[in-house]
Amino acid sequence: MELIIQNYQDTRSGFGAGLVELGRTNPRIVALCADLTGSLKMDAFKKEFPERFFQVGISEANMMGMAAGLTIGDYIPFTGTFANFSTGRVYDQIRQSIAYSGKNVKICASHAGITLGEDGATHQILEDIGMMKMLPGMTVVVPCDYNQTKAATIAVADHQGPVYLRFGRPKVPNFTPENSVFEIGKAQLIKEGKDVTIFATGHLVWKAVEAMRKLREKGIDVELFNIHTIKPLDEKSIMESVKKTRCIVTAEEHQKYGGMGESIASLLSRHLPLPIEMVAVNDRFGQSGKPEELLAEYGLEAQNIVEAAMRVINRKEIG
Amino acid sequence: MELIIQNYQDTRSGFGAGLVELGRTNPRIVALCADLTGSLKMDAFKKEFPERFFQVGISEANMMGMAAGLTIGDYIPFTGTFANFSTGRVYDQIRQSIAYSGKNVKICASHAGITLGEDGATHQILEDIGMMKMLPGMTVVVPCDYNQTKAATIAVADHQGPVYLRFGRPKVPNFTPENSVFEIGKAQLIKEGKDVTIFATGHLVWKAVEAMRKLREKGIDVELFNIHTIKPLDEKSIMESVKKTRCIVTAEEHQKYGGMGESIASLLSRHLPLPIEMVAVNDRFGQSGKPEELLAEYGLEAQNIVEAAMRVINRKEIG
Amino acid sequence: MQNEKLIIYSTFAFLLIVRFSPITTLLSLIKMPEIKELNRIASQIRRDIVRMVHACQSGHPGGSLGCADLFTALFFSELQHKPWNFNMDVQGEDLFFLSNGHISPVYYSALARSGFFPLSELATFRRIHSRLQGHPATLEGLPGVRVATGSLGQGLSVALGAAIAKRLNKDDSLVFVLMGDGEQQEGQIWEAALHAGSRQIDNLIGIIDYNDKQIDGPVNEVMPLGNLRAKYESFGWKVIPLNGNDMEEVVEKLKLARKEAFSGQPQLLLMKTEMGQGVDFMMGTHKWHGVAPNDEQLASALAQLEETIGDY
Amino acid sequence: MQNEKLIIYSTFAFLLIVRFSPITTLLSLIKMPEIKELNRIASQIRRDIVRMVHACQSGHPGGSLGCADLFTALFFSELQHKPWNFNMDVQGEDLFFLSNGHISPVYYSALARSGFFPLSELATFRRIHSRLQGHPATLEGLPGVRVATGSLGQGLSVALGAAIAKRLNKDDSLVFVLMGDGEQQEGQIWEAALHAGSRQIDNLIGIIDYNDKQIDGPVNEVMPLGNLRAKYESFGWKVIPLNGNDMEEVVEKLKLARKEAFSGQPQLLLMKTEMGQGVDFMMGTHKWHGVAPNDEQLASALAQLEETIGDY
Ligand SMILES: Cc1ncc(C[n+]2csc(CCOP(=O)(O)OP(=O)(O)O)c2C)c(N)n1
Ligand SMILES: Cc1ncc(C[n+]2csc(CCOP(=O)(O)OP(=O)(O)O)c2C)c(N)n1
Ligand SMILES: [Mg+2]
Ligand SMILES: [Mg+2]
Repeated sequence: MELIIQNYQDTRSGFGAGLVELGRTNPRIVALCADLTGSLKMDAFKKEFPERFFQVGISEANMMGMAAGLTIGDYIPFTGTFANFSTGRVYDQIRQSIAYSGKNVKICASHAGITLGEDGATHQILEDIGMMKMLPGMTVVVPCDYNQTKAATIAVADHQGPVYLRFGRPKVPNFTPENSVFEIGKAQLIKEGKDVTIFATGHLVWKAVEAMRKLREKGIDVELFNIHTIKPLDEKSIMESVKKTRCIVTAEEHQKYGGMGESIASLLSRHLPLPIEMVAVNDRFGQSGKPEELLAEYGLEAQNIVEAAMRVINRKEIG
Repeated sequence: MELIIQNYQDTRSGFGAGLVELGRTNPRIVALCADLTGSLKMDAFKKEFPERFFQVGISEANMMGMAAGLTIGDYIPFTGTFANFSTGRVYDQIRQSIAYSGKNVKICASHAGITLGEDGATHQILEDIGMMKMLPGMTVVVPCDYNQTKAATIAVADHQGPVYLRFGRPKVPNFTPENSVFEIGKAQLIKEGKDVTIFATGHLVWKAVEAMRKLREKGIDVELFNIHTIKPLDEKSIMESVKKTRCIVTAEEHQKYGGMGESIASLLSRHLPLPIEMVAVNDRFGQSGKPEELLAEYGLEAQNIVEAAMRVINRKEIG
Repeated sequence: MQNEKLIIYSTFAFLLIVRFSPITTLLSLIKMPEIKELNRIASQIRRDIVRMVHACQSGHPGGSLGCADLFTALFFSELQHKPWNFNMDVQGEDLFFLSNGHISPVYYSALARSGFFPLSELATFRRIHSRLQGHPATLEGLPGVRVATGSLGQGLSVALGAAIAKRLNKDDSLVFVLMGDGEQQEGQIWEAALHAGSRQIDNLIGIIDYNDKQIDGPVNEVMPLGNLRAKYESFGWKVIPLNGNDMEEVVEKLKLARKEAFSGQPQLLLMKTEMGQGVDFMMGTHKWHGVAPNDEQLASALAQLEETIGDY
Repeated sequence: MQNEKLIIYSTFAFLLIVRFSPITTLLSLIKMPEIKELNRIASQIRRDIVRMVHACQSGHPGGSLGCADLFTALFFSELQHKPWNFNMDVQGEDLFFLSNGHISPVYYSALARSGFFPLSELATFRRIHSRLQGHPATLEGLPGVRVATGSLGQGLSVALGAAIAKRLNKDDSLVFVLMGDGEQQEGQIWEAALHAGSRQIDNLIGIIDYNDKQIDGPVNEVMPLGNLRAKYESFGWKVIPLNGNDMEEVVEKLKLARKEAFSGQPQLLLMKTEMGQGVDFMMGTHKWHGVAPNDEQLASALAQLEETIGDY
């Protein structure tokens, strides 16, 4: 993959663009929103398909139940609200009415992680991946940029079963190819390498690209994967890579507890225990601030990935 | 510790006994219940301290908020409902009004895991440990039997800050000493050994004792810990043990995803990667059945721990 | 002569009554045999309930017995659907949701006896690997169940979504959903109630099992609901009160709700019932909400419930 | 003579009016100077709001401006508490909770200006490491805040718990909680409302910012609340309607609520406001719910808001 920043865009806009496209191609797509139409970039869908758009007001629990019910009329509902209100606020509703009931609902969650910025900790969910990955039957998708979020939005509509689709608020580098096909469950190899594998997800994929470049300057050859599907985890690709590099850095905008890093640590400990360093939020609530300031404060910058890689390579060498 | 079954009792009754004792010694203890007073064994407290008992009806979200509010009147609230309705139903309420707000609320959760039996999957939460461990500032306690649940109930009242206390429905072996002091955050060494460390929690601690005995017959010397506090994890005791045994079995009545096993795998991968086998529910919803039938169906019996230990020792030896 | 006169007069009187009676009264006259038949089915369903709960020594007989008449009326008279050809996402059929999933015994009995699945399967209730889970579930593929329930407060939202889907599909069949009265304490119910009322979802018929009982005692003590009718009315619903243990009234009020559907409001059947109805020692108390009878109690219960169309 | 007579008559008339006027009317007469002073403070708080939101280019000016009069009345007249000596779990003082945490600017301004923390700290709003988080929080130890809010629907429950604690503590001070009108769509509100009403928690005073606006538009379009007064009444509350942008009425109705406390019902101040009140281009729309003004807009806003007691 050519790693060039095409522009800076918010992943939520990728969702909005994907949704309206879906609306045009598939008359069974419906959308629900809990008083955050603009924030979720669902206006275009709402405008073009008013009869298939359902404003539910500030009642997220009800929205999840309604989405389950709409599948019974053979629709494919996409729910939209902030990631916190898409998961923690409605976990039991998702669990029972959607996941356990096997309903074909796409839970679309914006403003995930600390990069939502100034709104602060109450809105900065860092536990949503952990929650959603624990649900049997749930597919958990965390695309890395605008283009990929758009592609993922379109892809999840074709997948039969509940999906959690996580994206964010700020404008971030858009670097994956336009209109590429999104393969659910397939780890995306961004660059081959031999010294260390970095598994990154979401906004941190680009940070990992930056880290990879810095590491190259130090003579370190990084293998980089975009783990855009956290469940089901692409165990095969992961195992193949780590058999080669024998040490790992994980990078995610999420609590370390319960996150992608833990899933990978669990996988490895059961098959091939190897050193891992995790770049993630270390058991703290978020806070107000600018996205970049917060990434620095919580240790989620490219430099943190670089340091983690150096540490883990060092650990591998000591053995 | 002498490993003798004194009797068979449900851990929730240990909670009930601890709660009423607390009521007698500390006038600031209050209790709230969401229409499950009998199931939670809170009747004794209710009867003896009617003015400090609050029936909230079937409104768990409101109960969590009320508990947060009661701390502001300098009370120590204990909330009581099933584990699912103590976590998944009210995650956002716990997160914001209790954990992030630093409120001294004790969330007491019964009927955790599949051993609640016939009620089936909607009630059998297997993700609660994962949810609660992700919350900064939350202490997660999972005692193993009646005596320990009683002791833990009393101990958490003295701990300043939010606590999640998880216990269960069925009668299980009661084997820890009566009236022993419960030390939050300290892994309980049940037996020293050198070949493999088993970290078990909750109902599976006794299963691990049984497994240990079977393994002894095979000449395998098990070190067994009761991880009754999953957060904060006693990293020191864990690391010391595994440095010696160099392989691990974890056992819990919880999803593998997000559970105690993953926390331990994460810890080890960051410090000393070693083979781990996890005895846990493998990404399935529960179902109706008798507790023992379900433990068999989901692979949570002593025999499963034995097999896991054999496998992991084998892996260690292959190297 | 006198007799002839009498006949003429009484015929005339009869015709007068007929002419000026509301149509529903007439229907109920015509339906008299049906009501009797329905009551016979209800008796059998009640037997099923106590036998199922007894067999696995767990489950919820109280609410199930109280709602046996409603389920009979729904599944043997009111619902327009094809039990023998269950399709999860069917269109053009009435849908029924059970939000208070713990009363699964009455649901399963009604489903089996109306043809959704073999009667013999009732014997597997709450056993491992059964399709008849403790609370209704879809994972095992039990025909008749469209969403899992058990965690309270969620069913009205699901029914609401299904009702909206019907409107989109221009499908003029109806969506029914039964809830508990204790369940009304859950906030999600009021989110859904607000939505249905404010958006005038008038193909949705809610039913509340208004038995004034929940696990810890009378609803009126545990957390009083006050004037529930006024609450729903203030949320934009049309409320129809009824006695849920009078088969004739249940049948009639269900028909009334169908007739009044599509008139701009969701409707609520506020259905007074007696928990444990039909088994004397289970009535007048909340104690039998979720307790199984022992052998002796089973015998006593069965003695009160006529076997009418054959035990499973 | 004529004049004398006039004076006598008019004095007599005045006394008559005084004698038969309700006490509150009289109080409001006496309080006239206070009202003027409060309005001066409110103007300054409005300046603070737009300046804070402008400085960090984020936050929620609309609802904040609409509630500036209420916060002024609460923090400079009604609440009986000790700002200079904040204690999280204090007893014997009135408590205030902000459930619609997004209107933190007005809250922070009122807290700072009434003495909870230094005025200069307002400049740190929404900046990293600030105690003035985007939504009110306790983690950083900001005096005046007793629980984190921001995720909507939770504050009434917390206030209810605090009110019940006061009853247990035999503490006869009051608990106030402000909520949004859009926020009323959250089910948890109705759980708490049911509890407060059914258990007669009469030291609890709820206030709704009834501005008919939420993020996506008018509440009445997004998800109409219908007759909100009837809803609360059906949930057992006493409802007091008022104009929340008339300082005199706000002060008066807060006093009325205090007077009527402890009479067996929780009370709700159903407070009509105008979102954006005081800044012409922010009024009459929902668009300024959560948008920051640019430099030009700030200048225009400040030109409309008199600096009365000094900018921070
Ligand atoms: C969310 C949730 N909270 C608690 C429970 C436990 N529970 C099961 S039934 C019940 C009482 C329900 O009362 P009601 O709706 O009146 O049903 P009835 O007892 O009349 O059958 C409770 C509290 C539950 N199933 N779901
Ligand atoms: C649970 C939850 N859902 C959604 C949001 C996002 N949100 C913040 S403010 C708001 C609108 C609130 O409307 P209202 O209560 O009327 O406040 P106003 O806009 O009048 O200030 C929404 C939807 C939230 N903060 N919490
Ligand atoms: Mg009931
Ligand atoms: Mg509003």
